[in-house]
Amino acid sequence: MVQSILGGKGRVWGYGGIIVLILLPLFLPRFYIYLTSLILLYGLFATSLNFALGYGGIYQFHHAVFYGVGAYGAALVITKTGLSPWLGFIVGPLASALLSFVMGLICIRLSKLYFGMLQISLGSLVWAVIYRWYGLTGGDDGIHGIPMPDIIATPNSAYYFTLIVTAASLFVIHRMIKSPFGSALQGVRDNAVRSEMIGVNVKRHQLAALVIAGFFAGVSGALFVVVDTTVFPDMLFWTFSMEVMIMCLLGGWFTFMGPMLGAALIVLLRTFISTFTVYWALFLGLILMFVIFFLPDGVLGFFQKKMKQKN
Amino acid sequence: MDFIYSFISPGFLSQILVGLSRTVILFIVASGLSLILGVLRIPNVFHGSLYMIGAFMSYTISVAFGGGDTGFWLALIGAPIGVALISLVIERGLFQYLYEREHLMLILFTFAISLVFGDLVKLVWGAEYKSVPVPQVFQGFVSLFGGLPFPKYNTFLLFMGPVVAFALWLLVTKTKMGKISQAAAVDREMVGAVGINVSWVFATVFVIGCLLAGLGGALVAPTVSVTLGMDHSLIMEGFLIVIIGGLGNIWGALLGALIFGLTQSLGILIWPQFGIVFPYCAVIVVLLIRPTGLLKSTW
Amino acid sequence: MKKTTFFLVFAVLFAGCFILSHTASAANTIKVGIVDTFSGPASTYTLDVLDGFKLAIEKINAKGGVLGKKIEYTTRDEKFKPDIGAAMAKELVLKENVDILMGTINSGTALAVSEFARKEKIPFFVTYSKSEKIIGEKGHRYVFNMNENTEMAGRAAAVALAKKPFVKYWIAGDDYEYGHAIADAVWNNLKRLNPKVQQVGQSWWKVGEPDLTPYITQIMAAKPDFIIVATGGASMVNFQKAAKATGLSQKIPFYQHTGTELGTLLSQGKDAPEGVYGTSNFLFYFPDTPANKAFVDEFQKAYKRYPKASAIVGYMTGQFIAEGFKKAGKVDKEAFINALEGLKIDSPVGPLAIRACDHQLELPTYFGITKKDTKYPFLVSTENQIIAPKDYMPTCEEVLKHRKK
Amino acid sequence: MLQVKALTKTFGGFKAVKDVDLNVKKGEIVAVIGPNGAGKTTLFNLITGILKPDSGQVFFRDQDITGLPPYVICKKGMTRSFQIVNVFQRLSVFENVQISVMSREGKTWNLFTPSKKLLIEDTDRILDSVGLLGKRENISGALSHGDRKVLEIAMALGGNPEFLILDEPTAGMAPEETERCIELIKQLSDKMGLTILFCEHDMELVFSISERIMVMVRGSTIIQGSCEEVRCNEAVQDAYLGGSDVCLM
Repeated sequence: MVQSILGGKGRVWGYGGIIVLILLPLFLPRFYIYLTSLILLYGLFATSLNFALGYGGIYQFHHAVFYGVGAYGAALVITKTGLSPWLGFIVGPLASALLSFVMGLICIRLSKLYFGMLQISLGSLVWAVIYRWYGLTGGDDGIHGIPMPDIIATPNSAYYFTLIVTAASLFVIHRMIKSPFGSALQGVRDNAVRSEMIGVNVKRHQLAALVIAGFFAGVSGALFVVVDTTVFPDMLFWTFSMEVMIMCLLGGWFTFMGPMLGAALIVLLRTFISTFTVYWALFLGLILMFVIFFLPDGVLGFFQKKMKQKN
Repeated sequence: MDFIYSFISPGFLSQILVGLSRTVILFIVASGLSLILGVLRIPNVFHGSLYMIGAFMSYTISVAFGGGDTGFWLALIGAPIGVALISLVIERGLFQYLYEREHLMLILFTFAISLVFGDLVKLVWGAEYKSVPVPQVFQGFVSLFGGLPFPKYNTFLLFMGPVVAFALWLLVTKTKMGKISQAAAVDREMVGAVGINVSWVFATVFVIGCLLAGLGGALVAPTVSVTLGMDHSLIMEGFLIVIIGGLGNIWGALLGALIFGLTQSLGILIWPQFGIVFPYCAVIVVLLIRPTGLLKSTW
Repeated sequence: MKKTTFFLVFAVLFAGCFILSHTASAANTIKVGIVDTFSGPASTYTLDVLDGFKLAIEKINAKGGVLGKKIEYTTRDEKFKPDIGAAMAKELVLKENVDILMGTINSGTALAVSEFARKEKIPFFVTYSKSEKIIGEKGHRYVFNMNENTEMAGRAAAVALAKKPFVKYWIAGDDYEYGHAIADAVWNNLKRLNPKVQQVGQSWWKVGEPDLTPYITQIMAAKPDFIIVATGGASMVNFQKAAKATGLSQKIPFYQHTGTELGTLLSQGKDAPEGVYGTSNFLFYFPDTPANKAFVDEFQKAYKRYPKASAIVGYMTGQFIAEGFKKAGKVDKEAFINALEGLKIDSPVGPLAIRACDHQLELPTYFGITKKDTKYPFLVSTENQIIAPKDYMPTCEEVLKHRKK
Repeated sequence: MLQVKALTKTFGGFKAVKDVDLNVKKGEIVAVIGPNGAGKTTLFNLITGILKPDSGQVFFRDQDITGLPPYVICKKGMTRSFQIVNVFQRLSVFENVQISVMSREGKTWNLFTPSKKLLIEDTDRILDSVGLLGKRENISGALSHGDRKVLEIAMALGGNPEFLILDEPTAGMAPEETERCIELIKQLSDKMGLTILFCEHDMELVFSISERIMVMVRGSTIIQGSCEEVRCNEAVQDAYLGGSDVCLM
């Protein structure tokens, strides 16, 4: 079984981590609080992708679409309607889930690479709509300075909001992975034909997994709006989807916390490599190649394996 | 009214011709992609980077020989070979150890290489736009029906398309190499079992596929400004073409490129503002009707 | 055991962050943080902004700096991605403690950074983004636009085109915000200045479209008198190449903003089409004033190339930063901004001022036509006509009415 | 219990299965034999819904199940194992079988109850019955070949089937493992009263446990009958067994 959170003492680590994260604003400068918020929401985004990709074995190539739709959904509700911003944070993820359902229905009958490619072309259409619907979405300039409710308007409160939502979402996702549905999904990933043969409706389970993944991607998109108060069409561009897959891979895509770790690594690497060279993509690419070559299970996967060998 | 007018105008035929010359570039690049996908099962994301490198190399060679006609012809031969050499190094150095990995890993690996190439190209060639002059013979245009101009260079492209297609056909069906690679595409254990060095077959196919990317870059260079980032716009189109044509099927790549090139150029005629969405709609329609592409996929 | 290793890795990472964060600068400098796209097709412009800026501050620092402080700068490459750009701006302000932000060619990033600058009260100089929203709809006290925006470029072109005899216009361009904004600005103002003009059609292609021939043949079939081409970046060149190859440039005249500019013409060498109408805000050979010549010589000496229009933007930004602090008399951001409002400097293109009401730099535009020149291995802009700021800039009221209350 | 009527399947001109008829009564053990490429696996795939037949019909307990998707057929009480090992590689032995049991119980849409609290006894009982209880926590991808084959059968049992199809259950097994497997199959039939349809190359096995045999060659049925009938049939001997002495055994 895929070990949940860092092996047997997972719970201890989890609580410890949460306490550290809660105390973080007391001693970290503001920039790092912002950075940690970003890591958390990217981590949630990557985890949602991993739900479909690592646990469901679905080639979700264009996951960024749901992230972007969640963000745009929230941003549009806040800026274009007079409704409560909190409603926006609900509408965004729901819009993502709905889109995920529709795209899933269309794509699900294809397998693997074809699935991924059809998804990329459909996703690119969504991107194109957002990119050129100037009246509504502000086109390629995006929407800026989205007003936030006072209670989450400061960096620290935005951080806590992100932390709470991320932790709650991760808890729910983890619960789902450990549920019968999660087991069946992993069965489908390992062997779809076999799953059918023991009575599992493969397509329907995959579709459900896609909707769940889309929903949580939307949640992380809405969190981005909270943290950065801006949205851009780039959030839906296919290269961003690649980056998120890289996060999953880097951290370990058969582990639960791997994507979070991957997100942390990518954000930190990007931030600190870019302070001394403009060629940060070059280094990122090299590191990535290294990881794929030597740590195919990702960083966390690698350590888990080592741990298991020890035991 | 405009709609009907646009159809009966002489622009229609010239639009088709122009669409066809675009098809040629797309075909050359996509067939390389398809070849690699079919035989090696690698969705090669840095194929676009190789196309870009092909264009930059063609600039360098053309400038080294004074920017004239000789420069152009040498570039047309030299740039693809240069790209092929790069790809040989990558295949022997990296890919041959990765063939058994999952597709997802390979996609991300090739994406990582494309990140590296993106920055390397900037390090080598700088940020300045580059331009390869059109050779003397192909400067200017010929007049078509109704006096509409058609660039001479595009006629050259129209000529090159069938040449490349024919060469590929020869390679795939008439050479031993081609037959082995076809067999390997279907069942690689079997080919290995009969004592053929599959590793080198794969290397050769990979290099030929990449050579096509370089050739595409060299051919397109005189018609556009050679810039960083020209890889990104192309690679997506390349993949979509391969998908609608049928993975690994070279003729599928041809068909896909035709659909892509023509829907685009005719789309412009029908609805100028939204000409660009037509190819994407075509992709979706094709995949909804034939989920695994138009022609038989080797997968 | 491995858990410990794992924990150590994390500890080292975080420790690294701390060390890096606490190497923040000594206080005796004025720090400028530059976020821009230094890779991809846009870098051909942004690197000139950077080099122009470097040239200006090196000169200032050589004379002892401003108020006894040297000007320092640090750069970040945002890869044309607004989310990364915004994060980098935050990093520069919150971690590197920069006093001033500068950049970027990407309007999305510029707007995002501008929003952040407003919250943090950090002066932000927009150096090559041309969105009119920057000082219009989204303008505020802390943002300054150091180059022309789409509305200005469009008005300048309209001023010149209104005097031409063309009636039937076609509009074509890159299908993104910038393309549409330029096209709309030219067309709306042209229509206002010359009500006789009529539009016969439009075509838009996606950004980065390599081969524009199909669009051009379609336009030629419609036989307009004149084409307004709203392209940016690499597609400036792509369009000119296709125009040359199809003979469009000999048959139907067309206009491109920055079409006569070195950034567009340099790479094409002698192969660029002649007779292209264009506007530009800087030409290194025009006007032939000592100030311009001196700047071009310095730039050439330092970087072994001719400066493009973006170079002057960087250079002037450096001048304005120095002069602003000099006038303010202290390193205080509010005083600095007050000083900048209405500040006039002597730039290579003559005396320039930042308008107090909207923080837009007032600069002249040159309208010209491309032509071969024996002096240079590329085409130059000829028949240049100077359009002075007062003739084409939107009024303060026009700009400020876009701002939200 | 199972009736197959004139089933035909063509792959691009090649008739993999042509006009096959097959009858299996409740409680029987029926073997399908035939040389490699005779179409045995294809036949099984057609019956279990993995492939859709070009023509012909499949009746299961007098219901037409032709062309139904596998998961529906499974719910009706028919399930199978595979020739090439088809287990959930990354999951533990326990989880492999548990998923099957959960699927039977219709629990796979339960999103929030932790799996580890569900249906433990049922699962353990099945593991016990096939002798895998001791390896419950092992990752199935790391099991020995024989164990994985047995796990296959355990997974099939998880669905609590009445009708079990086994595709070469002992292929690739070591002799003592084969022994164990034969015991298992006999037990399934005797104690649990399962109807079993299987195919196999090991003639020893076939003749020792099956009650009736169907012989397939190049996609068609040559004969269907009791062991003796098959053993003495000349066509079978020519095509397959290759010696007339066998009949006398």
